[in-house]
Amino acid sequence: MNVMSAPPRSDAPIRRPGRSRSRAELVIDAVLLLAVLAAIVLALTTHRFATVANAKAILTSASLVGIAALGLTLITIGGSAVSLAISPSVAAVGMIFLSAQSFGLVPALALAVLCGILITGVQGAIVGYAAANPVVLTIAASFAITGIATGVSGGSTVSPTGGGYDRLNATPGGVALSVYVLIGLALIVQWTLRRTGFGRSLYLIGENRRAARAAGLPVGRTTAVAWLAAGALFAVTAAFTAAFNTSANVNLGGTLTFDAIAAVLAGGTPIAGGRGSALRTLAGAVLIAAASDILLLRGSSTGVQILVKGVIVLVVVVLVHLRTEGSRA
Amino acid sequence: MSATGEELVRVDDLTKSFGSTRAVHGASFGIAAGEIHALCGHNGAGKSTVVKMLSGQETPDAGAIRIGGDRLDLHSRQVAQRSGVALVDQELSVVASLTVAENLMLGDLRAGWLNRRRAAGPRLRALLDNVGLGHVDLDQPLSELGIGERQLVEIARALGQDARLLILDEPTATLSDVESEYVYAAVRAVAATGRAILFVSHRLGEVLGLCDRVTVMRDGAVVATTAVAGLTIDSLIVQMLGEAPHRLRKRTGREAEGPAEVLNVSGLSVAGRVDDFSIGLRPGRVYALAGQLGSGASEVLRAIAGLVPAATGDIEVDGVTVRPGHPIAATRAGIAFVSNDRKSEGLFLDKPISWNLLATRLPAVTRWGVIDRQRWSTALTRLVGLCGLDGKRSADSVRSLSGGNQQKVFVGRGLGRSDVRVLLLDDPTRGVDVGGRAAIHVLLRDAADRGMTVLFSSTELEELLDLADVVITMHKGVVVRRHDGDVAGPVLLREMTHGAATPAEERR
Amino acid sequence: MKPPSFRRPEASLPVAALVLTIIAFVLIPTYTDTALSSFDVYNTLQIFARLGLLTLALGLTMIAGEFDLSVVGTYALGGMLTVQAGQQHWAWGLLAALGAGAAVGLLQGGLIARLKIPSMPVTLATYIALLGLTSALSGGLTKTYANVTVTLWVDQPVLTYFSPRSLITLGLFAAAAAVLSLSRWGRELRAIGGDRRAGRVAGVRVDRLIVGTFAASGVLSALGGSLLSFSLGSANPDPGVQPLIVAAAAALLGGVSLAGGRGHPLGLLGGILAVALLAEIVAVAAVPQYVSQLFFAGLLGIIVVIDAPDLHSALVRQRTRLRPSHHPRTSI
Amino acid sequence: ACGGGSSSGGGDTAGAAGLEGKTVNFVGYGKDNPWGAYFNGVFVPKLESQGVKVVDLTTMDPGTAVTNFNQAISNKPDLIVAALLDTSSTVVPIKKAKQAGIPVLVFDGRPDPSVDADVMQVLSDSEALGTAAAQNLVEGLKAQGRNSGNLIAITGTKSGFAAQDRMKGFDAELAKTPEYKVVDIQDGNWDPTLSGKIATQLFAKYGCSGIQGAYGMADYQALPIVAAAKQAGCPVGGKTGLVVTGSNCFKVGIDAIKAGTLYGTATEDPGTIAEQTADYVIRYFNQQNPPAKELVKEERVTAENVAQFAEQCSKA
Ligand SMILES: Nc1ncnc2c1ncn2[C@@H]1O[C@H](COP(=O)(O)OP(=O)(O)OP(=O)(O)O)[C@@H](O)[C@H]1O
Ligand SMILES: Nc1ncnc2c1ncn2[C@@H]1O[C@H](COP(=O)(O)OP(=O)(O)OP(=O)(O)O)[C@@H](O)[C@H]1O
Ligand SMILES: [Mg+2]
Ligand SMILES: [Mg+2]
Repeated sequence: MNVMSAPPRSDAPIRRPGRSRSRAELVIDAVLLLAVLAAIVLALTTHRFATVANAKAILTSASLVGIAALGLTLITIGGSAVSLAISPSVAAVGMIFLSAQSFGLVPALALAVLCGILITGVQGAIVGYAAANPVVLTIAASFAITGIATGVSGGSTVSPTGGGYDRLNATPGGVALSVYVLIGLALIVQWTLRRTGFGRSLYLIGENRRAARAAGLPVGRTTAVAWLAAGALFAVTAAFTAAFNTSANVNLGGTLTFDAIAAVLAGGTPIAGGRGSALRTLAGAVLIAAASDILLLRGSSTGVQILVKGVIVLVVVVLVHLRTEGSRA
Repeated sequence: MSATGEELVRVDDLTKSFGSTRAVHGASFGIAAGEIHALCGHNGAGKSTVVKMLSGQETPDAGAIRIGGDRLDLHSRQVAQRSGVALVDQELSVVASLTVAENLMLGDLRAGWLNRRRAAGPRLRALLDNVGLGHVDLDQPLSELGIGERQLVEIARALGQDARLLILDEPTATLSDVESEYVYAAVRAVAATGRAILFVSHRLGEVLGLCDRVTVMRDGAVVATTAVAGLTIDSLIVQMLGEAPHRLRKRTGREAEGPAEVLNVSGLSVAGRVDDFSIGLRPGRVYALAGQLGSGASEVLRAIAGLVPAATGDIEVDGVTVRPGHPIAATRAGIAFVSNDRKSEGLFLDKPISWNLLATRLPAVTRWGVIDRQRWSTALTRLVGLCGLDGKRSADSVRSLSGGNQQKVFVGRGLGRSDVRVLLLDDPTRGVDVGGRAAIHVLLRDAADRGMTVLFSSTELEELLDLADVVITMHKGVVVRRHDGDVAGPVLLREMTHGAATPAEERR
Repeated sequence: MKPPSFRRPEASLPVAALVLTIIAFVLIPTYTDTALSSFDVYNTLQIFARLGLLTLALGLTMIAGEFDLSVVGTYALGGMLTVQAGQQHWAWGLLAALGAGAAVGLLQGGLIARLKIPSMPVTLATYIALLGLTSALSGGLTKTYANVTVTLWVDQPVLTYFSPRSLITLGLFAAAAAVLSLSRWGRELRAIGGDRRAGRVAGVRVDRLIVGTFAASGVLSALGGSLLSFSLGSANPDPGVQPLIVAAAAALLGGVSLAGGRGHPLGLLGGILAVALLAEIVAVAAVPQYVSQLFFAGLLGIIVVIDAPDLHSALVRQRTRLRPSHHPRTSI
Repeated sequence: ACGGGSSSGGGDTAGAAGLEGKTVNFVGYGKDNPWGAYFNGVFVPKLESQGVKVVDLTTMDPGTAVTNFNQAISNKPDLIVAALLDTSSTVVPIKKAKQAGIPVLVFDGRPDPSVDADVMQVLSDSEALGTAAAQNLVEGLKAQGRNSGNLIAITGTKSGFAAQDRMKGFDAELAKTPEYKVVDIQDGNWDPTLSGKIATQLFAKYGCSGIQGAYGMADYQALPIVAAAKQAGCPVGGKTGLVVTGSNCFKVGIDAIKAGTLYGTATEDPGTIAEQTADYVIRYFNQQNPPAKELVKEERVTAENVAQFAEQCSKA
């Protein structure tokens, strides 16, 4: 779908170099600066915002979305836009994870990751090798996963068949385990993207799939591997979410799909692919969590929190677009 | 007919720059009512930029455009259309997902808001018949038509717009002779009604046969406007090229018989584009495919590189068959390809120079899949040196480079790799300045000296003469002639613009 | 413009989908023990009325080569405004909803056309923001619409099979079909969806058309939300993603191409009617809902795989390989 | 009040033996909801074993529910059994059913007051559930020796009567002991993940010492509160820890009560109400004239009596 093939658009207007451009960039920078200042003032004047407990809370609430968003970052950087099947995948894997608890934590985790890889990897292979439209494909996948999960489970809630899962709720050093895992995974993903041949190919394919094909890069394989890895990360999210909720059903994923997309976009990763980083996604997830937290502490309703999340994403998308276009002229 | 009518279109001192590129400067000429006015010049001379300014797609930096005496500010396509300018763009600009009739009505100002497809039927039918598309149904989707027929539809659309000025930018480049004849007849008929026609073409025969006067451009400036009566193909070539490049090509002294053929292509065909192309290439030599837009030269290179799914024929590298249509198979077999479209099919513009240079070499610079800094910088230093780039800038994005240096990066990606046997380049110096061009030529020559087989396509005489050991001319999808020996520039130009036609078949 | 010929996917796909579902519908008595009644048709049209305008809104932007994820956000906002601003008189609520829809559409269209941003991230952000706004307006509560007369009016049976709500929806489909068939907008919309550069060169006002399409999309989705609120007598701040996904599936079944440039409101009508019929079959035959989900998954999966470009070139490759070449082999 | 009963009895020769030929259209909760899945699994077989034909029109989407309700009216069954996902949107369909002379039985949540008299009802006693939750908290805090304390509540979807009625009972019960104060009420939308997120932020906002008791409206909301508290470093249960209660029991909740992390809950298990609803239908068809409105007896569950309810609560 050409909606996703962002620039370079052949019909882009000729940008004239000179003052007008630098003025535009100046405006962008000014807007950014004001926004940051406003956020700081708002944060500092919010009662109990600047406390260790609150910082921990922000990280904890960012952690589950953050891990899934890391997976989505791989998909987005590789030029496959987004997956709309994150929530159902997480729900299905979470149910599998809890029902496998009788084998012990580690085997259950391994099984969950394997299933996550399988579910998302199949979609990745189709996107990679056949160049299928990822948005529509993942819509189909979300129907399929929910349908199968409902059919198999009969719609009932899965309760853990053993107690091992509770170790995922541990708080070493007073901070939730999922926060450590988030930071660790973010570093691993960042390193993979920056330091491995796979990471380089992923950026190249994401920026220009046609050129990558012409250069003989393994487009299909690299894309499929990115989705596989994303599937594994979704599975980790699923395990933590299921453990936290101590039960899982087909609704376990909740609004995770859109929360993860919002985190990726708020981190400044363009949906067209080829750019972005794991650490920026981490920042995006924390930014959204912090904004929700400020609003909650100031007594705003859930609706206002969601509204602000949307506005943050919109502003970041527009600013990132303007900036990259500006640097291109 | 002759250019005796009063001047209808007047262009004065038109100037346009893109960044540091002066595409057009100080261009002036006029077109009389009823005149067919040709605009000639070799690639990059600025013809299309003039066309874009006349048709409202670009705003001139300076200069004036007058139609019917009024000075016009053509700041958008709609304004230009309302001022009576109809256009056939250099790039095919019809929409494949619409029907023929819808394409004919697209953008037509007189069509109004109401869709009068039924009412317009007879008029549209006549337009199609006019350009030889009598067999095409008005309600057929355009996607069912061939490239030539689509081009004719676009021409028919422009012809039907009742414009004061009709611009055709290389309208016949992708057409057969029969199809072209229809276009000539239709254009003559429009001119006969007292309109002005600007006809851009590389086909000098048709320029002389069809047009009344020719304006020749070179490097963004107008060289001269001359009545065709006083011109021959050869004198026109002289105007286009400056001093006549009559020097014979220097033989490079390499033996015609040498080591065994590296690349062997036989019976390569792409329906509608290339017909039965065969060639054998030896290592250490530079080969050129010479042909204008639509000659099939690019298509041959793309097919060998595995980028044309519909290609048939046999391709062998060192006696091993390469599956057609698989770019990865071609790469494995040792074929590297440099596309003519470096922006969308070549470079990764937002990525650093280093990434671009090493994009195809990732397995060689990684250990266990992890980038090995040592190998990375060794390979990079070697390539940067080989390409003559500034090593200190290798972390900058390719976008920040000039066109010439971008092209060097693109070409350089295929160099310095022991596994590359055949380097294919589609128009490797397109839009590159003189200095950059010379540097790329040196790169290619060095590559051949190191034992690589180089095959490039080009439209430019000087490049063909300077660089190639063997030149194969192509015209309308078939090979005209292979020149292993000495050849004069004008001969090549004649074959490229004319095919194998003997001088007797020409009008002049 | 004639309605497209049946050989083409924008016509054949919806017709095939519609014919299949109609056959399945008519055969209901053979595989269940329920007889068909005229009410089943009425109810099908009610389902159609619930999702029709959403499909039309999404489909129009897809024809133009864009993708408006925010339709469900506008749908929710429209429904909520209808209830909250329309307690005095239904017209005020309707006006508020339509105005908000137009404003949202103009804002998005302007951003997308002027700044040339891809529509996905922009409309996704608006989608989230609109859901938030709707929820903030209502305090997260479902709001009740007290005007029962309107509720009764929009769903009263008309001519056995219809209700004012389904008639309005059908009418808008007819209007969209008429506008796109009878004016130049139809071909221009498909032109900018199919090949934006070519459209621009041919003289189409691309930017205006994009803004207009998004405005239309906003108004239609808001109206869809309004009608639903009138019918339910309440407005739900969070309709979930299901309506979006079903509307997208209906649009694709309606022959709209993922690449843009293809499709017609009549095709969209066929697509959404097929979906509505399917839902009615599920209800009458008491098929579990997850079965219909699997059915949709299969259908969309097939469409998206058939449309995949690299699979396409693989097929072209295969076809050329099989075709014998009869050219003489000459070497030069 | 029994208008429905009298109108339907007429048509058939209602033989007391078996209910062959009776048709029920069942517009209940969909199978993709665990509570609904278990309810349906008890309710439908029980009726079918009596020879009643049950037409399944279940769904979890409020819009579809209205369409299905209308479908049910057109099917002209002997009875429509419905759960109201969205009370206001079912007002009109209920009125239509009344006009068409088709009796309607609503289960679980109560209908809109404007049609209260038009339907038969077998309802969960939501106020009792809220009361039980408040009693659990007060009892737990008193057992810890606390004479005062701050409480938070994370509710189900606020717009529904279920959540509203439970809060009514909860508030009324707490009004008796004003020393225990509710400091924050948030809408958890019956969503465990969202409830956990909100709880995390509330523990940051008030700190461990700022919250002594928490109410998650369903067990699957109470347990994320427990997890959030633990992650924030706040002790749960025991002599001094946070007291958490649910009010809608599930297997995980029973396990947590046994483990001591959850102080208590209340029943509202789908099995009991499914049995009672099916029983009501049978009594209705057998013309035993059941009362127009029946409340299911809800029980308070704590560690003391958990063994007694373990079986009943482990079905969903
Ligand atoms: N949009 C642009 N941005 C930058 N440079 C441009 C642009 N368009 C044209 N140029 C440059 O301006 C010069 C003139 O180009 P133009 O397309 O007018 O040549 P032309 O005579 O039409 O060539 P051809 O025969 O190949 O069509 C070239 O050097 C080209 O690279
Ligand atoms: N849109 C643009 N606006 C301003 N400057 C441009 C633009 N595009 C290219 N340039 C500049 O014009 C110069 C020539 O560009 P370049 O040779 O890449 O264009 P081109 O002739 O169109 O290339 P090609 O012939 O391969 O299409 C470069 O300095 C480049 O930075
Ligand atoms: Mg040109
Ligand atoms: Mg150029």
